Amino acid sequence: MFMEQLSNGIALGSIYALTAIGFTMVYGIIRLINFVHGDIYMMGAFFALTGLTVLGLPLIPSFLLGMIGASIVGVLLAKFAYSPVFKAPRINLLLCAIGAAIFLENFAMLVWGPETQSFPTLIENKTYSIFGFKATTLQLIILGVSIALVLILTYIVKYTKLGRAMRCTSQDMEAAKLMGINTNRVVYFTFMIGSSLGAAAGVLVGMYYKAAYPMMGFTAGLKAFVSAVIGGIGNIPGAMLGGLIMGVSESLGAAYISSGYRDAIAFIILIFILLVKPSGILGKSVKEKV
Amino acid sequence: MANLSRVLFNLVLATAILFGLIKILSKAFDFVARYISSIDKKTKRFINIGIALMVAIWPIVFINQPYVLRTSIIVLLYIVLALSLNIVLGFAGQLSIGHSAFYAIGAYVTALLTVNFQISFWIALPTSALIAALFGLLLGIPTLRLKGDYLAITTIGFGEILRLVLINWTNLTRGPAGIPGIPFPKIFGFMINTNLRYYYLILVLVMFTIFVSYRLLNSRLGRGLIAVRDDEIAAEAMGIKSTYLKILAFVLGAAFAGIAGSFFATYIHYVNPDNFNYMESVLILCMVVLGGVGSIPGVILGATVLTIIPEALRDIATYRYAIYGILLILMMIIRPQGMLSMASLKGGAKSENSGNKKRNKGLRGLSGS
Amino acid sequence: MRILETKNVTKAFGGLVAVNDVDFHIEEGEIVSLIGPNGAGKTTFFNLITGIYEPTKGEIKFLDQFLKKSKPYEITKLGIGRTFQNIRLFSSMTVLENVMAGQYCRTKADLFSAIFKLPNARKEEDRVMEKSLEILDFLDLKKIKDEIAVSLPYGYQRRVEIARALATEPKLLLLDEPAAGMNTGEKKEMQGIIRKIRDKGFTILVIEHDMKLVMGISDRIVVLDYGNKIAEGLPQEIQHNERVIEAYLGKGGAA
Amino acid sequence: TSSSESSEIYIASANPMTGDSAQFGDMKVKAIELALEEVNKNGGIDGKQVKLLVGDDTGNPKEAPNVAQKFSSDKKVLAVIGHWNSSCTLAARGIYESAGIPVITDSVNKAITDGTTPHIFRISLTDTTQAQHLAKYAYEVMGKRKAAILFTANDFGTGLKEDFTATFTELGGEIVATETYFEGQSKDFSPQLTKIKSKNPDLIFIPGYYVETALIAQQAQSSGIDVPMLGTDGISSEELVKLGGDAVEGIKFAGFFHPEVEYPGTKEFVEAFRVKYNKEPDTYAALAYDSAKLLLEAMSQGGATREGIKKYLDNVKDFPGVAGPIAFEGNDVTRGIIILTVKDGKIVPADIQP
Amino acid sequence: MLHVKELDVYYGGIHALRGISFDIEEGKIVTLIGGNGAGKTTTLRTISGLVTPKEGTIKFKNQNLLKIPSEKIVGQGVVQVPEGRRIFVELNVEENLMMGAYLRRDKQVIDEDLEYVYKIFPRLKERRRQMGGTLSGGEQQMLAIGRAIMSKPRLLMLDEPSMGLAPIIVEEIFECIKYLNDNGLTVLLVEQNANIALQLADVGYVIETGEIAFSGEAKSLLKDDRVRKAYLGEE
Ligand SMILES: Nc1ncnc2c1ncn2[C@@H]1O[C@H](COP(=O)(O)OP(=O)(O)OP(=O)(O)O)[C@@H](O)[C@H]1O
Ligand SMILES: Nc1ncnc2c1ncn2[C@@H]1O[C@H](COP(=O)(O)OP(=O)(O)OP(=O)(O)O)[C@@H](O)[C@H]1O
Ligand SMILES: [Mg+2]
Ligand SMILES: [Mg+2]
Repeated sequence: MFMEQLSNGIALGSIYALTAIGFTMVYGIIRLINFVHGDIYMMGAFFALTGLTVLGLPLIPSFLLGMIGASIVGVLLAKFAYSPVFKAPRINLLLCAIGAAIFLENFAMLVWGPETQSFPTLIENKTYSIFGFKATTLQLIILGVSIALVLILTYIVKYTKLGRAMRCTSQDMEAAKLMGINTNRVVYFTFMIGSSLGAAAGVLVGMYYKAAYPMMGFTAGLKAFVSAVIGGIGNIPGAMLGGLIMGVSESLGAAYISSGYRDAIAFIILIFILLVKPSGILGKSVKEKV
Repeated sequence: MANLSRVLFNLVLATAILFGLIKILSKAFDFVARYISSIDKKTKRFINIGIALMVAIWPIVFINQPYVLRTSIIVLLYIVLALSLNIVLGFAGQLSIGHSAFYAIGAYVTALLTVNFQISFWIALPTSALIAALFGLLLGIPTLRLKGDYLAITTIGFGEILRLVLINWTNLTRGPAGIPGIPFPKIFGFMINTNLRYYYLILVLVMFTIFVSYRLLNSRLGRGLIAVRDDEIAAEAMGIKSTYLKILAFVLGAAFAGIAGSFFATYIHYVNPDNFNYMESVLILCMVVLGGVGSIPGVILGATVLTIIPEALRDIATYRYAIYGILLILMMIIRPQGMLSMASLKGGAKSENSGNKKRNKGLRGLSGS
Repeated sequence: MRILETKNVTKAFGGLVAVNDVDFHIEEGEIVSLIGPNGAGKTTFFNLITGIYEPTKGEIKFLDQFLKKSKPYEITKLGIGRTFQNIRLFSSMTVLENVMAGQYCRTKADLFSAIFKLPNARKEEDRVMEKSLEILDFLDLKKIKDEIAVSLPYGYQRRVEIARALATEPKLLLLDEPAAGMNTGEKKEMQGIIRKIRDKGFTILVIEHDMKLVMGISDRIVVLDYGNKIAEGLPQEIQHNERVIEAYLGKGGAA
Repeated sequence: TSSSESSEIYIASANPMTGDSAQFGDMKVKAIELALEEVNKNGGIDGKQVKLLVGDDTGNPKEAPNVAQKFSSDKKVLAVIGHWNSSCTLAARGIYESAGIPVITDSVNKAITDGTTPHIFRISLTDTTQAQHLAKYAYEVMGKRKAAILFTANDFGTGLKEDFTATFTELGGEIVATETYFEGQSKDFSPQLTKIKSKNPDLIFIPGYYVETALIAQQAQSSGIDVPMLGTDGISSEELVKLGGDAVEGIKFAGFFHPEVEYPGTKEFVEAFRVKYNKEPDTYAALAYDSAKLLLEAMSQGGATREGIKKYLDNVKDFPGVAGPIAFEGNDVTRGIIILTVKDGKIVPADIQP
Repeated sequence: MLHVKELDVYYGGIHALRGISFDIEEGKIVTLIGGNGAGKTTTLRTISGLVTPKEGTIKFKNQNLLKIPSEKIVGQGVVQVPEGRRIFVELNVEENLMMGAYLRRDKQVIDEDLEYVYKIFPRLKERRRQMGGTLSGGEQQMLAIGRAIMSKPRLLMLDEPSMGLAPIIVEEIFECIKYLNDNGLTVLLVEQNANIALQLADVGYVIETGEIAFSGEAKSLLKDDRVRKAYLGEE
């Protein structure tokens, strides 16, 4: 049973990772616990679903519709809800994010109805197994997409000019402007990428579970947050690592300890890791110079 | 999808109305703040007595409107809760999003003691506070060296773990079924069994919370706390033992949340893990921030407004929370400092702006507050 | 009496040795200036004394006590007060409150007596207020006592920092660039303030780049360069020390 | 104004309208509105139009008492249909009781009708009764001996789990595994299923709701579990098939209602519901519809007052509901269960009924 | 080159600038001197577009700077070394310097300029891989100045560049400013050390409580009694 549980855990972990990557990226740039991320993920799933069912589009265009739709929502939020509060204390930004999350959940409920909607089956889901590990086509796609995103995003943030502009904006927005950086554009761009990643995760997870519903982002967002923190919030490979740790520990915990305490196990691991390493596994602690 | 345009129309309309309303209210709050900071001690006392009198006769006026009474009681309950978080977030600057855990502990301790052991509420109440405080201590000691967002997620985690324990430890808590049948409190044979009596009970608890908050804030410990909140390094260099104060604030905050929980249990006569989920913590957090972090009158106002608004919106059931979300965002944009902020009460709008002078440094700002 | 003494104090950040084997002492009642090029390790030296950093090597002795692994708040309580190069006032407090917060470590009231205002707490509060006002008066800050401290002009903020440090009732006061960002007139005023504080019986160690001020107030000067102590002596000696001129003062700096 | 007061009658419905369980409240309100529409079209009750007030309790027992107080204090409101969650009904029932307002609920916790609140009527079966029916069916009709349970961790799921376990073991069966999950939050059941699989049960009992059940069925299928499943009325919905696809083929579950199990009015109700909402009514809809009809009848028979309605409900016998005749005994409805199953993507009554 | 006219700036209720006007001619060094809180920093921030004035105009080479956002102003070659240094604490020294050259594309010349900055501030070269946030106060100040030089400004505004710097470095910096000015750079210098500033500058303006109190040739201001008394600390 152990190998099987381990594959369960990795499959689940890659879903967490996928969601956490977009979350952690936005955090890395804006220093915002983006409580809305889970709901952007939900919006992505619904946009794609609308494309598939109402507009009758094929898979890829629907997928893109989901990502584009969610990016637009993300950028609108950045422009109208977040930018106006950048200058206020950070907690205000946090509250704006919470407000936006509540809003989006209920907005989706008003527009698409509160019930769970089924996702049509689009990809033939075969099961593969090697050395006792088992995985389905979709699981492999999710894992593959996560790894690819980690690599691409790390490259962008670390080695490109745009990435440097993003880091500057996060550290000191005014000084960034004085360097000639169009900080608004950087912020919007960040949200655009972050949201489309969130949406991609939402669509994939929607396809994986064959379901989409307005509250689907709530738990996903929280799990993304935990994964990101375990790995070191703001650190992109860390999000991947954190997601996998969460997935595996949940699966093994549910199997060998108790399914009722499954979510608690993830949090206990989180707290334990933070006590040993207060900034997460891959996070670096920046001490303030006095 | 078909109703998209109608939904959008309604929401845009709501946003526009709220925007105007908050703008006007914001002016009003400025005025009030300026007025409060300008009046002398004597007038202040006079006004305080006036407010106290009004609050005291309020339930008698509305004695025949149980819905008003009930809502007032809930408002008072949330004032205790919001003030308790204010000690942690407002005074010590520690971002805790798991505050409902302590609320839950208070409620469950009271439920268990009064239902299973028939212990009087008057013993259960302080016991609840004590046990909640103990948990605050247990959580605070290891976690308070974590900063900002890391502390936030840890407190969320603690809240969730506790909720799962309440759900899974069915032998003790009856799990998701909750504990029904919590009796009315009785003191010297006097039974608290009407809304009116409950009102005065919670009013006393509110008064006590306000009293402790004020005295704490204006003592050496309060100054130490605010110093730690503003700049921990400088505070330590001034001889202030920051960990001790942070834990103290955490423990006190937990104790008052426990008191609120205890009252909740006897008032609703039923506790259930769902009462104490993460959204509950978020709600309390919103009250503190909307009211004005650290400001006691502000937090009281925040708790009041955020309890009444969802009640007022109950009739538009499906739009209720969408509008609530918009309200939060608009408040943060139009009035980031909160309704009655600490700074505005100190010296009006002038210091408010210059107080931001240091904070405006990009997004990195202060970690906690 | 030697109020502070360090032996072989060293601090390395990774491979970078910011303070290297520094022996240093200060006598009671002295004003000593610590100067040196940028990045010489002066602020780091302050941070070592005040417990913000722990020395990689060496020992620090304050009033017959070795400060080993002492926390900043413990050291302040022992009697070392300081100001910061990048001003760190409590941003939500008024000037008076900042200074009152400085008195924290000299008061004792516990939670219970603070909340119920028991006689001891009440008396203590009165004393804190009295003492704070006295300090503000002394530094000529009384008229702005109710302003939010961080909204004040720079010069005042530096002075409030000094007031707050004095409120901790230090035996040794450390000032990190107290006159930075001031114009000539204000610098002169600051010189007066430092003297005045010394005359009250405080011992003062000051970091400063303004030579006029340094020469004007110091009983003794210690020079750091790349973490090493390269010179020590009376102002006139330092002013003409070749090494110091080369590393720090430059040809015009001596003036 | 007085004219509107005299020309309108109000009933209220308190349900989750936002949050995790909003779809259930939505379904109920739709059905109630249908019932009112029919009556109002025919001139209402005594010439008065009947209006519905909807209260959102978000499925949270903290909010339920506030909704209850609001409705109870509102003298216009004559009766309440609701609280969907047992925890909400439990938290609110005292308030309704002291206001003397009759309530028809479809929540299942047995404590709700413990005798202390005569104004609260239940139109669905208690968790205990349903669990007993199901356990018997599993043991006697299906012939199962080794059951695994995967239940949702709320009062509904826990209650059913416990009562099922009791009856099933009493009959001689064995519960080989008991696992849990959280409604609205859990999406991945593979650890639980893998564990259940290793215990080799011959039946998986899944007290919960349709979304999770559909996912469980799918994930069981893809992890190669081929064990019959038995569910509760909570999954009796078209959505189960939509979400679960071929994975839910053959699943058996309890229901109180099925369009093909016809009683007087069933056909018309289903038809009207389809036309109006383009949806299939589920059990909750049917029960809510019956509740509304019952109240409307009570108003015209017993008089449009709280007392009148209560009195009618106390004595009603064989009221013709679309989900079967209704009568209350100790405030609990007397009805049996239907066993339903999914066949060729359609929900149909099972071949053998209990 | 730069014309500032009748600037009025408010912070909330505080009237920080009260109708300030001055001009900077191409190739000149102009200095603003004044006491604490006089409004010098505010003036620079307004020119850079970080603060929006209530009234007034700012023209740079006949372009209205008030109409364009901060980052575009930098693109025009109007660059400042901000008060409080504002370096990027989580970027290393070299990355910080390269951020100065963010808008530039002439890679070759950028490398030359980098070498030039390292030549003036050898300390920065030693520390090129160190995080900005761990630098000493003076090192950060050097970095801030170096970063501004890297953006190849046409008008360089310096807000108290000498603050916290060792005397020898102060000399260096002013020599450097002189050197750049000789090569065609226009400079607006805000300095507390009025003595040095006036010696270096061509023109001086004295700001008091948000207004230009008086102005003139720098050399003549050095001899002005009001200046000597208030800003040079002479009795
Ligand atoms: N946390 C740290 N990590 C790495 N290097 C550091 C750290 N803190 C200081 N340094 C380095 O140590 C050296 C000494 O710094 P310090 O701040 O003590 O200088 P200083 O003498 O106060 O200079 P200044 O006069 O410019 O303020 C500097 O070169 C600095 O870059
Ligand atoms: N962000 C702000 N909010 C409110 N008031 C401000 C702000 N920035 C500056 N002020 C006020 O505006 C006035 C001018 O300040 P400014 O910083 O321009 O002065 P300065 O001449 O640069 O002084 P210094 O020599 O201290 O740097 C002062 O009264 C100051 O308190
Ligand atoms: Mg220094
Ligand atoms: Mg300035």
